[in-house]
Amino acid sequence: MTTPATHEAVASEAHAFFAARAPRRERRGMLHGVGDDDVVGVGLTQPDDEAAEVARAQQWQRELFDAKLAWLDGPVRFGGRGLSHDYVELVAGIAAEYQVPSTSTYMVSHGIVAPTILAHGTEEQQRAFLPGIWRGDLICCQLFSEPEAGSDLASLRTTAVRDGDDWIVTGQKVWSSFAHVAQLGELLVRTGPPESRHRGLSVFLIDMNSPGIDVRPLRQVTGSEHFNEVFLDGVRVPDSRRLGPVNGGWNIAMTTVGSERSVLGRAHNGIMIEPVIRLFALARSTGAIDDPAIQDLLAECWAREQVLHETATRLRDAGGPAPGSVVKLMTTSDMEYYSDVAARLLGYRMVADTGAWGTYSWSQLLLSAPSHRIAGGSDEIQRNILAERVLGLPREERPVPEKSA
Amino acid sequence: MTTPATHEAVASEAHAFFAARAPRRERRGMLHGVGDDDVVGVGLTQPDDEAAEVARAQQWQRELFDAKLAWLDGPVRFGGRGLSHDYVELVAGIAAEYQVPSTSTYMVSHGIVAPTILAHGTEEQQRAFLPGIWRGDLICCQLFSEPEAGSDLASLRTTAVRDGDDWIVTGQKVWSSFAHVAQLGELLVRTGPPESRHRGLSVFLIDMNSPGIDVRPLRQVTGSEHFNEVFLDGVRVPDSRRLGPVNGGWNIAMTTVGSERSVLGRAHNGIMIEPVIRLFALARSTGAIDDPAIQDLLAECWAREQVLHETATRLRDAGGPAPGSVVKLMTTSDMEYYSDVAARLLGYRMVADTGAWGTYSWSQLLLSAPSHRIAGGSDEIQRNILAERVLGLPREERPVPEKSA
Amino acid sequence: MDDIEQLRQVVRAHLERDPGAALRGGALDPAEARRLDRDRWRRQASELGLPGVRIPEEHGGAGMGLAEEVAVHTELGRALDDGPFLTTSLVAAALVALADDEENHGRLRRIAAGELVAVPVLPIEEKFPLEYPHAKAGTGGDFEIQGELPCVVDATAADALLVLAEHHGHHAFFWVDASDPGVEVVPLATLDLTRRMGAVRLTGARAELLAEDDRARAGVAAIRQGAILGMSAECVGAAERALEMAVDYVKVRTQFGRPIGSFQAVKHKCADLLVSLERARSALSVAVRSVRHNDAIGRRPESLAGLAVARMYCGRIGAEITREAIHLHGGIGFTWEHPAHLYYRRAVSNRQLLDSTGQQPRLLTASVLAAHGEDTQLASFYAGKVGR
Amino acid sequence: MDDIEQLRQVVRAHLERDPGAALRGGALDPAEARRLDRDRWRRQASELGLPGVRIPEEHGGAGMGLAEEVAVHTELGRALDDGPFLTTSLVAAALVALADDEENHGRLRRIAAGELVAVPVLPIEEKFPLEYPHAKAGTGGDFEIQGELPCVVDATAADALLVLAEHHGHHAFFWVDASDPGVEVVPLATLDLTRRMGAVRLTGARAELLAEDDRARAGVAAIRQGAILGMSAECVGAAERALEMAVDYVKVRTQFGRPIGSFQAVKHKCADLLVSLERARSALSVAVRSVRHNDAIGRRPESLAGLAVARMYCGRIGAEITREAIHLHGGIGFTWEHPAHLYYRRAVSNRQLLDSTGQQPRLLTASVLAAHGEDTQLASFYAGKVGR
Repeated sequence: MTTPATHEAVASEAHAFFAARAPRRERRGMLHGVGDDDVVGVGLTQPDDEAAEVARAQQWQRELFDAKLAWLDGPVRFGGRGLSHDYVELVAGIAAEYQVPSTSTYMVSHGIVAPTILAHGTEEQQRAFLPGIWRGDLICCQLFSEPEAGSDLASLRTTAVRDGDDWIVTGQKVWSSFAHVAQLGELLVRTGPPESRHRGLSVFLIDMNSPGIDVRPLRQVTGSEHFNEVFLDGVRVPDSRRLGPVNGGWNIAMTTVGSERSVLGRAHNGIMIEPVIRLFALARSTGAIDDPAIQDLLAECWAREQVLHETATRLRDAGGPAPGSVVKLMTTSDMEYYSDVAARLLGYRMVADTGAWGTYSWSQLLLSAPSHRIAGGSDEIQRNILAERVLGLPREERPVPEKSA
Repeated sequence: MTTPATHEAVASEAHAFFAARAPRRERRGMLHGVGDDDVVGVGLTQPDDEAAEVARAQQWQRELFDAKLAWLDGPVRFGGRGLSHDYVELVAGIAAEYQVPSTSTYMVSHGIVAPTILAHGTEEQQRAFLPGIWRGDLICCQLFSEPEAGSDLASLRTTAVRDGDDWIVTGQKVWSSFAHVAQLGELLVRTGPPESRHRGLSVFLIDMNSPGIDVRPLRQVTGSEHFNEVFLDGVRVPDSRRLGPVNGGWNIAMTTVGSERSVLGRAHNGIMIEPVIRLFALARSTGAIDDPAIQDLLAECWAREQVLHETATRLRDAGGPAPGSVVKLMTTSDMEYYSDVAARLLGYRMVADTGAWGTYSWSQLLLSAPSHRIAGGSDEIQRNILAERVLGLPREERPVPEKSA
Repeated sequence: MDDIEQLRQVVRAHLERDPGAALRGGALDPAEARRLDRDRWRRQASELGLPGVRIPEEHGGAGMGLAEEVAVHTELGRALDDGPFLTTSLVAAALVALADDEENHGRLRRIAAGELVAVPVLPIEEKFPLEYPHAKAGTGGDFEIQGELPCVVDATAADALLVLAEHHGHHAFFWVDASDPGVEVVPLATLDLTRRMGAVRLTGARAELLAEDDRARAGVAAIRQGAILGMSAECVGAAERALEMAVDYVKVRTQFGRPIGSFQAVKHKCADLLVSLERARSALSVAVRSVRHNDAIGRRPESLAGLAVARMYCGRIGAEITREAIHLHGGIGFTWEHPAHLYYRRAVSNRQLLDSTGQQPRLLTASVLAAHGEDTQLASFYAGKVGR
Repeated sequence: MDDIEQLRQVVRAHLERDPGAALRGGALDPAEARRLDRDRWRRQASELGLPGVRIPEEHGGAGMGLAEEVAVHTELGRALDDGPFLTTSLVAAALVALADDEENHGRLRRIAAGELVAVPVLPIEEKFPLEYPHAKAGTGGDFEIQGELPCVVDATAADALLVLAEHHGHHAFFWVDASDPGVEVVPLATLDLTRRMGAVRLTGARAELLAEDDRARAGVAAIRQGAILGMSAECVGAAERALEMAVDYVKVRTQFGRPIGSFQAVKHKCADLLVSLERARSALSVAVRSVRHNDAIGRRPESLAGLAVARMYCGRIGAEITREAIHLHGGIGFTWEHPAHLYYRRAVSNRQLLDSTGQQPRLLTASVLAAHGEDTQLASFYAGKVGR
């Protein structure tokens, strides 16, 4: 456990682990027509095969955790390995070389909720949840947005009322990914008076199997049911599940939302599956690669991908304000750009599913791209954050006066 | 004077007039390397040859006026010809086929000030100024913006104070095109109390040779001196020069500003000189025309030009609100697009004046394009106008409360 | 209000009373939209005269002009109509150009009455990386056609197919009954959920020869030109309506204590979309004007730079506006239940078809060069394609 | 603060105390900027060690690394410096690569001391539609060079020229004294008013042969790579400063009773420019990293897709940000007196030179294909150019 790790040692350990469990992926290179032609990863699984996929992911996550390869930069006492962040990317890169099961089920759990608990939880809460989340036993979801509180999160109306050692939660949440398979929900609710805005919010880690919770899937424009509406009717939550102080939930929520944005900028985040190399392969398969105008577009795609990953790494290392907002704006712009290039390459091949490999499947990217410009804080909210927090421009005039920020 | 005009008759009359006075322009087609290589027309004449150019323009304008070809859609009693607007475009198109002198000196006079006088002047004022303006004797300028009142025109501070039958004007105006050669200025000043905003403004037609007026040229980024600062120090203006009611100047100013925008969308407005056909010719001369990526860019240029002119005509005929704002936003976007395409075609040829025909001259378009996004109401102001007046979206919250619009 | 605007209002009112699958309220069931509601189509014929807009009055139509037809397409785009007007009106236009005989007159009358749904089977682009079907003489003066078309609009709803096929090395038009045993149509999942498409397999389908050579070419021209104007107009209509919906929404949706439409970022986005919409409208009217001019002088429509402007702009801008309309609707914009995505799907699908091989911009450039008498390599390379 | 950031602060402080022609206040006189202020250049040498940043310490330099040099370029871009660092540092890099002899060591020492202004004379692109000068053997072991270069940066300020010329069908580097009667330099009006350029005509100029073949190639590589990184970094610096100025301005400029920087349209534009700036910074660091990696494995710099990313992005984004900075300054932004246009001019000029024939994107694509072992026609077509 405390033997000094080196990149070489961890790399060869990871290779050995993956090699024993999964066939090595053919180096795709510019192959077109081989394997699964899905371009978009997360949120496109259909209900039919979802249970099986979750089971596969849980099994796989457990093996990773037990081998100490799940949470490389996590504290050792919670089952992590205490290494620096570059080990995470090292192992993720190696995993991508093997045909391992997808762990995108844990995107919210590991990318968003776990970091929040690590930053704001008590030692007891951390011990109670972090190993389970990283071992894969607990799938998490985030319960923040409401129908009337989207960009304006501080106006949310779901309330938690104190009742002895418990809180009683009533209200409605929406756009909650994985809520239909989650065991643990990070819930942001109003514990102050109705007009208290961001000064009257608290965070709870609720058991998604509690009585009074009703999860209803929402069908997206892609046809998949990835988001959910979550109705909470008198749900009882012990005070021990409260994360941070009463009415001190806003800062915690901001940690969560910041992590949510940063996930987008990571390589291997599972949202898009090798989009750029696939575009090159597609252009080769249609012969469009010989068109200089197409070559120019592909170069732009390649450059965007490099620049996105460089920016994510650079801003994370620099530790400045709001790196997630920069990365999110780049990502949503990139997704739109890639889907436009795909459309240009495909022409008439995108309008109907003729069964041709890797053609109609790109329409999923095209259709899902707009949702990324809203989810996790709209493009407009990100620009406000950059203008106000990074550039120091004046805050928006608010008709509802606030006493402090 | 009252004989019924037909398009054919006017066209052949115009041809005869121009043919008698100027050589026919070689049909440029795709010629590169012939003639003047200036790409930008208005505002790029250098002080050295400006006096001569103004004299040429005045002489030419007089001939046009005397031949009743200057103001085709103007009232007959003021020297116009009483025809519909399409005759204006017909004759402008024919003029463009001959090597006639430029009349861009009158851009503000004919495009902006004359329409305002026609819309808001008394019969006496119209009779006093319109024939002179259209005959070319009176060059006009517009005196609206101030250093502290740009986008926010209603905050202007130059004042006119009543003194018997006169007004005494004091203050400073800026960004005034042609002020250094103008005889007549359309002046917007405050006649109400300092905080009266747009309800305390009046318009005067001032003699630019009045004592107390000091015109100082402002050098632009292109190096030309097209705009001016105009200092007014106790300038005496007779009340008979007032256009419209006291404190009723805002509506008049809006007419002026609307005309200003519409000028941009007209073919043959002299701001850019055949930019698209020149880009085609440039691409042919460098061989870039064989590059499909360049062909795609040129197609976009050609389409933009068609669409701009179609839009200007269509919206003018439809008579809806704020056509000038649509046209201005398109134009500034087109200018930027054309200058980007020129830069792409020229590469290293744009960085220094090596004397090669039609290369470095494009840098003038590149450098002047940003000014068009500010002058005549910034892009942002145009978008506000469209959002509020055409789409009916709520007005911007104003910290300075206003009682009425 | 001018005549065209009046016509648009009439069509709009009818479509609001009797909407297609997309706008009936509730979530769209793609399978339902894929079926043609023939009663509704007949109502559009009897109450509105829709299928016969441009069919001459002596053959049961309304005998209107190009501008009217474009106005109808625009309204159908606004309403995301799932009827077969796009395809059927193309067949009608082709039949008028192809053959002036009793048989065809009968077909035109049945089309105008909403009784016959006929669909053209040919690629929109002249240069297309697919083989045309082949025809050979069969028994009794008829022909037999062999071939596969992977994606034909409205094929699943067709009573008859107007097939462009190779015959003795030339293109010829054939009339094929969709119920012929040699015709197999497989419905496809489509990006545009309000536009049905099918793969058509012809295995010795019995066919009647309608026209060859020059006459066939005129029909091809009529169909291509009509398809371009029709899909461009649909994009304009869909974009227009999507922007209206978005503007209406941002006026009432409140966040931070005020309508989101009072935020300058939202206002300016809407203003930019309005400018884009005006561009698309102008592109469409440039195209209409160039077609009219062309009809007068008998030029081939492929040579029309004006058509290329519509193909480039209406599709692209339609997709831009409908996509941003989704964005302006926030979270509900990307739910299945909300129709925002249906507009986007229509606009993107049309964009893809309007420049299905990405060659339009360069063809436009070639045609500009040709019009200026520039015999560069490029102009001559495309000469056969763009004509003059 | 890390070492690089510390170096940047030191350079920035010096340039603020001792600014170039652009930022001394008042309107820029292009003629003044065209003259090199040699005293100032010597002060930059003696007080800051500028010209010798990467010259080894044993030859009088500071012996710093690539990252430090790029940091200096960034600061010089921020300050719109009109000194000859860009060109002189390239010659220094080339001399280190070209010949390890006493003569060159002396040149390096004089460069480091700010006594010798030497300028490279070669096109930035390998494929360039201009002829290289020709060299032939002259008297006494020297050579004579003949040729015309229409546009050479800093040529009007040069003491010496490092000329790449054809010699026996190969490329070779020659050292030419700028005062030689066979050297004629004509100053040019430039888009970038803080970057002097001249047309160079060599009519039998006496020249010393420095290196041929492989060695010359190493020098060419050092110069091209250095020029790309230098101009890219200048763009990042200029854009960074232009955005700062614009943001500062919109915080204080008041219209409609409030700072214009409180309007969401202005805020969001600034935010978008910040995102663009981060893209440009990342493109530069991708390029720096790829060069370092390359130095280790000895690949030719032309094969570096990372350099192409900087060439595409830093120039384009530099131009975008500096143009929008003009816009954000409103009316005063397009007056000659305000420096906003000088940043735009620098960024555009560099953009034009960084991809001077518009081929970078497709070369990047070719190099990606090559790196994936794709022997398509394209990859092999460019094979000679992009190497591996």
